[in-house]
Amino acid sequence: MLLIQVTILVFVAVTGTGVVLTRAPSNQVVAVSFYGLLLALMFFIFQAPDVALSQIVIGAVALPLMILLALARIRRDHDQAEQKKNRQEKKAA
Amino acid sequence: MNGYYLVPLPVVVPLSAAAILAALNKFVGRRLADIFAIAATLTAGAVSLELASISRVQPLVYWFGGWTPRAGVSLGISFAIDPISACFAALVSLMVLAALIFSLRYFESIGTLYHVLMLVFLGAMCGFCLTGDLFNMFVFFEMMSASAFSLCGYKIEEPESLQGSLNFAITNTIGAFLVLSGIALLYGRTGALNMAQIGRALGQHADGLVVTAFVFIMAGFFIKAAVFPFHFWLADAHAVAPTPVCVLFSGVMVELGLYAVVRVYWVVMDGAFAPYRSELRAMLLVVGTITALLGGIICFGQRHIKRLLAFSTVSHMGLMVIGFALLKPEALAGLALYVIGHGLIKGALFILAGILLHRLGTVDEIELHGHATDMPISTTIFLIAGLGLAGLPPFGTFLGESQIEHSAEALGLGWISIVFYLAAILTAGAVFRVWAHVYRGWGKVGAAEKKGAKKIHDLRETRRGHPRPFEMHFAAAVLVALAIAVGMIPGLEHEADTAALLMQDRAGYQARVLDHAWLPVIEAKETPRSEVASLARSTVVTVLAFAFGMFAISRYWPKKGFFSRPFVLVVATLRKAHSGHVGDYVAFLTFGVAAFGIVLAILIR
Amino acid sequence: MKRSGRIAFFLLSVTGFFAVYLWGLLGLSPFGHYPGPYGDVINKVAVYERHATDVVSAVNFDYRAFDTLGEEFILFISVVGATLLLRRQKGETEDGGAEDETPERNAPSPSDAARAFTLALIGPLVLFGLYIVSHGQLTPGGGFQGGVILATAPLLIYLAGDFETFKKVTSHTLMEVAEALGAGGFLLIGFLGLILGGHYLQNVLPLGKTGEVNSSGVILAISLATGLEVAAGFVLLLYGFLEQTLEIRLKGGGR
Amino acid sequence: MMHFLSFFPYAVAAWLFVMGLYGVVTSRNFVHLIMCLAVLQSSTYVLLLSIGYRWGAVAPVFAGPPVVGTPAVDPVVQALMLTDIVVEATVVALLLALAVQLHKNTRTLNPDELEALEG
Repeated sequence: MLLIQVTILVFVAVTGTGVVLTRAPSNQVVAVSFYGLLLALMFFIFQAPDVALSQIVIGAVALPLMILLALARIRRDHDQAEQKKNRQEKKAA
Repeated sequence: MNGYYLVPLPVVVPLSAAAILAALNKFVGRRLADIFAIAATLTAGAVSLELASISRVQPLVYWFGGWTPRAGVSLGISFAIDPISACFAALVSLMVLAALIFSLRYFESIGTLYHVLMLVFLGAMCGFCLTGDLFNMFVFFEMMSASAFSLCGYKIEEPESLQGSLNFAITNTIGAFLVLSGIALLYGRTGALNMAQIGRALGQHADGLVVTAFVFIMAGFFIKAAVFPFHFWLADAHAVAPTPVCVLFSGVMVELGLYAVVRVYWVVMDGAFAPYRSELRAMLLVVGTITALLGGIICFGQRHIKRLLAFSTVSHMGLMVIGFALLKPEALAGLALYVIGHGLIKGALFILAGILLHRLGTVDEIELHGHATDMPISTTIFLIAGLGLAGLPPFGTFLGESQIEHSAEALGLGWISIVFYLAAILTAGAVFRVWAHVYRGWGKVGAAEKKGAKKIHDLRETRRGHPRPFEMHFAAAVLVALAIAVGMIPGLEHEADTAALLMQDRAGYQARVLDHAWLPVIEAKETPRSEVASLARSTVVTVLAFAFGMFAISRYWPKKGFFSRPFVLVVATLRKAHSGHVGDYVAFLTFGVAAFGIVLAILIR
Repeated sequence: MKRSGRIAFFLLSVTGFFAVYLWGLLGLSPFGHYPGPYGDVINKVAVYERHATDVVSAVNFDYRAFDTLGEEFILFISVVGATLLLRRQKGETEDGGAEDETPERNAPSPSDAARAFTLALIGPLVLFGLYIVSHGQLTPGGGFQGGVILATAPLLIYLAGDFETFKKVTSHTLMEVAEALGAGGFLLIGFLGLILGGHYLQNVLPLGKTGEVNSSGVILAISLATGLEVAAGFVLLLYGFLEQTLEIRLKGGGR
Repeated sequence: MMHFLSFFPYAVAAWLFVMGLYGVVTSRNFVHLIMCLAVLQSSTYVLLLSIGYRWGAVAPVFAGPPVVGTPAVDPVVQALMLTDIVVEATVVALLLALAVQLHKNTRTLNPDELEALEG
């Protein structure tokens, strides 16, 4: 039991650091969702099943989903701007 | 018990009204929503006033769900009503009322969502004032924040508005986590969340945990209170938020951050910190003085009127921190009066800035030069509000300021008066300058200046038309009138003294909350004060502030040359520090927490 | 500040911050030695007093129900705020994606088998969500967790590619009303306690038999109200973000 | 081992807070920054959870009236954490909404490239 607890804490610390250091949001969202799952696992191990259930539905599902949707919109705006720029450049040429 | 049933109402009535309006969002018209929201706000305010008058005689302790404590262990959540908390709830309701009246023509595109946000904001602030449970305080803090972020970012077409809201939201969210970490530390030590119980369990011992918990909670709430070095978000948020929201931010929300620190200190921490009061006082006085002077200097250097007013709020927050830092009942009484007086005046000033924006489409002082000379009502109210900001008797600000100064002199800290005067000259001077420039057209503005270093553009918040909006002027006039009235109520100072004594009575608070004790309120001693001296000094300071404002627009103001160099340099450096970059803000924030912690650690060891 | 300066300043500050934090943490009792008394008292009395076997739910929905009321209103107001912030900007139109020419983001049309499978999942998911909402007093879970599970059910319809049904099921007005009803229901339960019991949020319902679904008095009622609010709230939140990307699907899928 | 473990979980909490701050300060993208805030918040989960934990204790979910002698972990911190999780979800939602709109207007999410609010 002791070993599992230490292991999960180490994993949480390392993954948390990894989430911060993953600079590209599209990769980071995967890391965040994994991190959410790890936290949920930790809550289970530390005898908090209620919180673990919450964490699974929020941290591992709802949050990453919201972030993904926001990123999709942001990427779309970005692509549109690029296209506009390209078209203008073509016109200019 | 008298009035016991009323206690939850200032929170649940606005929340209920918000839920009803949200459910009927698509089905009710704008006017109906206005009336409904105003009625709910009036109810909350009236109940808060009633609670204040009841708790004058007997402070109320209310247990949600009927979970009274057992053997000194609290199981549920309590509201602890004393005159100061109830009065602040009433002030909150009044400011929300003013904002709602002002915004009768605002936000036409979003239907009742605006009212829902304002009502939840109101309920959250009332709950924040009244609660006696530390975690519950955090919950209301977050509720306040969530509605404030949304209101602040209302103008989604403006990049500045979104960036300002993001800065505001990020810094304040970190503040909330600091507070929560502090609460967790205290819980780990005492196994309690009720403030009275924590205070009792902590006892007389200040070790690393207590210091860190206090520093975290204080820093978290100081972020909300915009105290140096946590104040950066405030100007951004105020510059971009819609005017009625600014009225609430500057008028009450920021002050509530300080209120929370005061409450937590006197109920929870004072036992542990009692031997170190003078060290704590020294640290807080430094923080307050820096905030007051820094805010004042930058305030004077602004031409964007809303930003100018925002930095004036920073400066006045510094003065309020000084009021708290003295850690004396008399100063606390002065602080309470000052908060009320300042909130009313600042609210009125923001409303007047909103009227300018409504009519003329900008709040740039230079661009507006001489453009508002045909607005006699605004002109008058703006001038009176400026006088109030300077602390002229009989405004509430004067009353509070003179009490704080008295208390400082009694402690042998007479230099604090000078900080008050400097802050008043800088902030009120800036307001008088704006008044002379905008409403009177005095002074000359060069064409080069008019262009400005940077284009300040503001989206109009309202539709055009209604050149003389009656209800907007009405809201401002009522606030200013009340600010004067506060200073004229006979015996108010004595009431405030008694209330402050009650707020600082830790043992009494614990006994009332945890042991169902039925203790009478101890009246403060009537202290004869030399009013004449402070009257004279405040008048002189007001005159000086006015003169300074006029000097700034006169042709004698050194725009270039030897004398103005240092000042220009200082202002430029300070303004550069307010970069709008959230990374800077969070770096300063981290620095602030670390500095508080290390300084307290050194002072206490 | 320049970037390098900012980072240097921050690293210096954060070292102090870390030290202060660790100094504070050293004052805690060693890990695994919870000092009490709050949790111990609750653990001792909750089952007897509330007839709830999940003590966390008893704390959440009864002893500290007022916190949960606040929490629900944080969610409530954030949904309102997000709706406000995500409203269409001037000049943004329904076919904002008209200029979008990237073909790869046209929605892939799911195969019939995948659609059938996804839609078949909805029933069990809804049941599971309802179970979690209604058994909060007995087993881990409650209104919040169940509510979020319920909120994901309409998303499955969307994933199955049935956008019209999705729009019908998640009618904005309906969800707004449901959310407000959930939040209002919570408040109403509080008022009932005030009127019948004398304290806001006081339990006025029969406690029932420990271990049965219909037990624990007000806990179940609050859990249900919370479930409604959270489900509707999260649908609105997710829908708000979904709407930001929807035009692409609308156009690309031809639906 | 025991001695090490009696402090380790708390240190993890402090570490996550510091890492979250580091991410926020150095972030070049507001969406990245928002996820760093989530890490910062997870520090409070770890802290609360470790404070309420008790060696060998069971979860505060009983089959019936609790038998004397079987200690359970603290249910109160778990209730607080539930609130904390809701706060996280709502804060992230609001910040993301702001970020999406900011990107529509400015075509950037990098705080270094925004200069609108200087001074």
